[in-house]
Amino acid sequence: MPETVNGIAFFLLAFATIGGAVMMLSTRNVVHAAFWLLETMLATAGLYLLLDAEFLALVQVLVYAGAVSVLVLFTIMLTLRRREDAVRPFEPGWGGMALAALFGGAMLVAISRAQLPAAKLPEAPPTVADFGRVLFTQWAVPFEIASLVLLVALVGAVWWSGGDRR
Amino acid sequence: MGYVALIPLLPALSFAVLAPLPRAWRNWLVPVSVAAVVASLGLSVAAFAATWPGGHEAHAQTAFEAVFAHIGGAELAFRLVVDPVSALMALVVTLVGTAVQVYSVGYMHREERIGWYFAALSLFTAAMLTLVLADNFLQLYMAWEVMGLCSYLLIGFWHQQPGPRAASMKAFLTTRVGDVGFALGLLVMYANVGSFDFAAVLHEHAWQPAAATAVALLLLFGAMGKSAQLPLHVWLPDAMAGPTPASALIHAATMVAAGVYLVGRAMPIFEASGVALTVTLIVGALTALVGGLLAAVQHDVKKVLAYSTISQLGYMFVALGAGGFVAGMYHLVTHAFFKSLLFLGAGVIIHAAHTQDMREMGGLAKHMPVTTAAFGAGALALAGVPPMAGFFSKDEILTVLVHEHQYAALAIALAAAFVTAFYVARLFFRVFTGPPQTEHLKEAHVEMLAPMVVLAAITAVVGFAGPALGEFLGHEIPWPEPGVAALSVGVAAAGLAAGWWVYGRRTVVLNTRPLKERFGVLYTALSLKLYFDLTYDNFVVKPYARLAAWLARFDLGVIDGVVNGAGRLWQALSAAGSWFDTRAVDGAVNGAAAAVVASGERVRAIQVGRVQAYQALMFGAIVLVMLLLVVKGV
Amino acid sequence: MTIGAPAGAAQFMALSAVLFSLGLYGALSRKNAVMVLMSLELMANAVNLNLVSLTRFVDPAAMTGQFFAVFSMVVSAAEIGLGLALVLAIYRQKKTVELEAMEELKG
Amino acid sequence: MASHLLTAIVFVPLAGAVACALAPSARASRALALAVSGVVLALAVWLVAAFEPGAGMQFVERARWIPQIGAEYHLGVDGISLPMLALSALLTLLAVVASWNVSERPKTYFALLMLLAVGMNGVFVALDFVLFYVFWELVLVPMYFLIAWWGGPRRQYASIKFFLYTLFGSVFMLVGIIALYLHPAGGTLDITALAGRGFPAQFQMWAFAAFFLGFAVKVPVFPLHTWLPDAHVEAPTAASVLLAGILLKMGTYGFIRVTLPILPEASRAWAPAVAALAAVSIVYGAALAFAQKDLKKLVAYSSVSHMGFVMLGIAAGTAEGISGAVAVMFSHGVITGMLFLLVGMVYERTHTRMIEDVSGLSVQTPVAGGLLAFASFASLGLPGLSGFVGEFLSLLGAWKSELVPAGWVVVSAVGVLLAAAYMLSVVQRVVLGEPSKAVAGISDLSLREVGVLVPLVALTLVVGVWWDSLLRYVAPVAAELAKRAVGS
Repeated sequence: MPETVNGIAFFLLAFATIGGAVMMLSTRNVVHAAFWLLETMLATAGLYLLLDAEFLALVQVLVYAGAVSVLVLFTIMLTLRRREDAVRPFEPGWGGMALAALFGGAMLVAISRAQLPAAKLPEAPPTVADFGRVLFTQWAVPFEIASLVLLVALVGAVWWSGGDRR
Repeated sequence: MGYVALIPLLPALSFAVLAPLPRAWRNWLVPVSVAAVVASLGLSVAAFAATWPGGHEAHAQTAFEAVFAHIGGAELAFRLVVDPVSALMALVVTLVGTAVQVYSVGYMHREERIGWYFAALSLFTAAMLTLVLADNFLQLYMAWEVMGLCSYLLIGFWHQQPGPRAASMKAFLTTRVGDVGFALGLLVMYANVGSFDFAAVLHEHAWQPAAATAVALLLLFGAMGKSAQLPLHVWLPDAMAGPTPASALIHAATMVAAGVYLVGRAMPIFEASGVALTVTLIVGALTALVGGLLAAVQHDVKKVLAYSTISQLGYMFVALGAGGFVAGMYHLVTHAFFKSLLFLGAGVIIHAAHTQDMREMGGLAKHMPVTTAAFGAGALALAGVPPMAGFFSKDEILTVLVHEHQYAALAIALAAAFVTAFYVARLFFRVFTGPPQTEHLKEAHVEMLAPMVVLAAITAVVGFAGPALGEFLGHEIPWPEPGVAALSVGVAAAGLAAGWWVYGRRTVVLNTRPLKERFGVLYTALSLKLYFDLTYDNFVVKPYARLAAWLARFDLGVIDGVVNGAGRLWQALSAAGSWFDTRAVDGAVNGAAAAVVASGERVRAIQVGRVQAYQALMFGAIVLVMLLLVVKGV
Repeated sequence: MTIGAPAGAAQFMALSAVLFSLGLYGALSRKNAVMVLMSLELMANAVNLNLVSLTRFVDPAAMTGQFFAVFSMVVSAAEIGLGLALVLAIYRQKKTVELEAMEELKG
Repeated sequence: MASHLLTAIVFVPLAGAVACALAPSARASRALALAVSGVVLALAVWLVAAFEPGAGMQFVERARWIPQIGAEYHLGVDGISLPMLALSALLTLLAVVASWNVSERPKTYFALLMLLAVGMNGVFVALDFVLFYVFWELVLVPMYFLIAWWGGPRRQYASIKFFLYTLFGSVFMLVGIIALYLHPAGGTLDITALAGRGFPAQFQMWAFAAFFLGFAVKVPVFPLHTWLPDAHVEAPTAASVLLAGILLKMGTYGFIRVTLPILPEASRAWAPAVAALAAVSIVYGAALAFAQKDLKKLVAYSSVSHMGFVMLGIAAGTAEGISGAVAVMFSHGVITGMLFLLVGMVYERTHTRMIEDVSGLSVQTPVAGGLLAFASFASLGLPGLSGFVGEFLSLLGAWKSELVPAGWVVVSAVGVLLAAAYMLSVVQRVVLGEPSKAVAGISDLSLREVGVLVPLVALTLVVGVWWDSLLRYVAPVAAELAKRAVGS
């Protein structure tokens, strides 16, 4: 397998990712923001495909694009009393922007200096079948724990959002 | 000649007496101000008479000297010095000043604040006299600025109305733009010569062309502001919001001519430069023409006269730019007389017609014969018709241009002369002929008419004294020259005839629409004052206000933000070792302890209870560590 | 770096850093709790992208990063579920989702 | 007595502070403060009368103090500290009179004013670095409490900011002092003795940087100015007057007393940068003043602009420039004091400082309006009033100086125009026009208030007309400094 991936595809997907994030942060409508988040997530799924991680791309689409977006939209709708509440004044947040910019800048500097270890590239990328095999053998215990976490989270979420208790 | 010191001192004293008093006393003491200026006039006549015999050969005589500062090896002195030019100027200033003050007694007698008006007039007179009697540029500059103050006070005399208030500020600021140039000129002058004295700067110092050009252009810039030359002329028409007699004194006869006086005084520097003379010529020529054109489209009587003043001052600059010092000064003198006459006449007209708009006037001649005659004399002088004074002085300027072969300037000057005659005719015929539009027209009181009659007499006579005056000032060129005189009279007659053709033949109602339509674009541009005001407003004033507001936000947001950010960071650091007990030391008088208390209080503020604040703190710390790593190159 | 040149680990890391910073900015500056949670998702997403891309460019056969990403997604899914539930709960009590209203922890 | 005149001027207020604090009643405390500041002013007048114009220190007092480090009790005045000392004594008296009606904890208030006077007078006469530093820091404490206890709504924030900011600066100054003391060429804490010691150029650069931070915060120079508007706006009137009139001048006085003679080479090397900062301060302060809606804030930013002229003159290092700098220091103290007093008096009546709410003062209250207009014209540098003297001389000196690039002088000269813009906009909106709702019905200044302003008006006129009344003290020292230190 090659040491790099297709630059054009990367550029387009990266643009879509960052553009979606920027739009999400700059739009004044919360509902629009949720849809821009969805767009970012889908573009990220495309990046996973580019990185030969088909399974993850699938999971990304299912979990983020499907479940999380729907959840977010539901919450937005449940917490809006009027349609106009969805539109909020833009909050520039200069301090946050400065901090984030500093952080990002420092990261970029660090990345530009980083030395990666030499790559061990096999002939062909591993398939989804390989992925499944390893997940359920070597990573079986963590997988089970993760399931448990999800279950607890589910129960907790139901508990917290359960309306009639109080 | 010690009495010369009293010439500016008397008006200054009358200001010092009037200004601090309560209003009622001030109003009651108005005669003091008039008496002071009359006394100054008497002394000026004496000084002039004493200087006359020697003519321009006479040595400058120091009448008063007081060193007010010793600085860096130089002595800065306040001196009152009489030489032919300053004696003549003092005479003109006190003469016009007296006329205006006498006239004002009648014109302003209904004003509540008449005392303050006279106080400001007195201060102005004192400053102008100090200026013309100065023998160094610093004193000249200081008096110059004080005049600016008086101009500001008098333009804004009716400050309860927004118009005069805005006009006064505009006048002060616009002239101060020029004054910055003047001040810089003084700096360059001092750096080169080490003195401000006329003797040292003008005669003893050997000027390098570059330095001379710098100084001359900067002084010229100052003069352009004060004398309302293009492109700094915008304040003068607005300044007409002030009382009319004040306009006559300040914005027609004396203060605005101070720029001409300055350039005239600094002539040796201009001559050493050469370039500066050309620039003066160009500025003057453009101003003469543009001012005349603008005057021709105004409807407000005073604004016609204001633009006319701008144009005539341009004429004086043309003379100076061509090297005709005497011609310029002579035109200054005659202009002072006939223009103040015209302004005083305008005041009478406005009182009688209860409007400043020419379109609502007409037929004043029948009811106000004296005013008409006096105003007519002034108008003819302005148009340059012999034997009025204006003809002689304008003729000398044209002669200088011919003599120096400045034919382009000559052409522009003749064009300006034509336009001048045209708008003079327009003004005269609109106001004094045709059907009356106002009832109960009455001639003015004697205290207003007398000064006008005197000025009109001077205007009619002083032209014949021209050659003698020129000799007195030391003129360079013999004049009048018949050919030039014929040309000038011809142009003036043509202009007057054109004006009569359009405005004088009317029987019932005047219709100028065809004329306006024929000159559509030009007329629009002229009626918008050639876009000068719009340009300044949109490209200087408003951007500056926006910039200032933006800087204020920048100061609060960025510079102060950095400070406060540093403060918060410091608090975060001290929070790490939060060992203060904030309450234990509360109420301690000790300064350091109190600072700790207060900072403890402030430290508590970071426990805001908001998730994002904690998050910011966390990432702030991470960023710090990262920056440290990046800087250390890990 | 020119546009369209083949992309390697550094480019992906840079992309992920930018994405993370954007998410950080949103999380720090938005006053709406839902927006903050969405920004947190953005940050989690950036982390996942980093994991996947590094494993692809360093040791694709082991797929370690991909497994990590799976678990990370699980956790962030749980987190957003819980987070939104909390938002709903708070909304019910305070009738607002503004973070400014939530400062019981003020010292 | 004459030999201990300076000690008396510095420490009589200290006794006054104690007396004011222990006075049996508020009225007694007030009377004591008035008496003490009156005595100090009388002593200062005596000092001025006995002073012989010329270079060099006079009325020098020396005594052993801390022999372990060689610190001495060393006082003296020269032509530069004399006007500042006299101004300090005058403004203290006026501040006491202006705060006549303080009702909240008056005893503490007057005691703090007296304590402040100790520090201010001390800074201008101290010739020993330790003594100088002690007085310098002593000033901070009473000023902090004056702002924090008698200030406006945001007084906590403003007072802390003022305190920490200036403390931050003075720490660097302390570093500089210690560096001078420890350097082999130095070894003494005597300010006069350190002059002309010939420190190495590299060392001078660093020492200058340290002193610069310490002094520049106090001046303040852009971009270290942001404490000033906050402190001024929140401070009570008397504190504003002293803050603008005296405290700011401590910074520029430090430049003249310390960096010019002791670190001449660094002063020369840094001059272009200092001039640039000065020019930026002038224009920036003027633009910001123009944008303000709060009258007091406007005056505060105008101070930033005016102090820029002081820095310009100091950067020039010529006799004209230094004289101009001191003249601006003096006249700014007088004029800005007048402006702050007037703003305070107007505020007491209208309860607003917003420019848009106040108009037509000259109609309703001709005395207040007239004096405000007078002070405004003095502030914008009208010749014949004292504001012009310093600004003109600073520009003159800067243009003549080879150290200051001409461009910055031009920029500074434009600042004169901008000063006219913001001051006239005040006159136009506040003094002129029809009286606004807030102004209608207010009373004109009382005799006490006019009495406070009259000395300042008189000084403005006298110095503006007869420059030598101030310059005959300043010019010889300035010439000496320019010749010895900057070599022009």
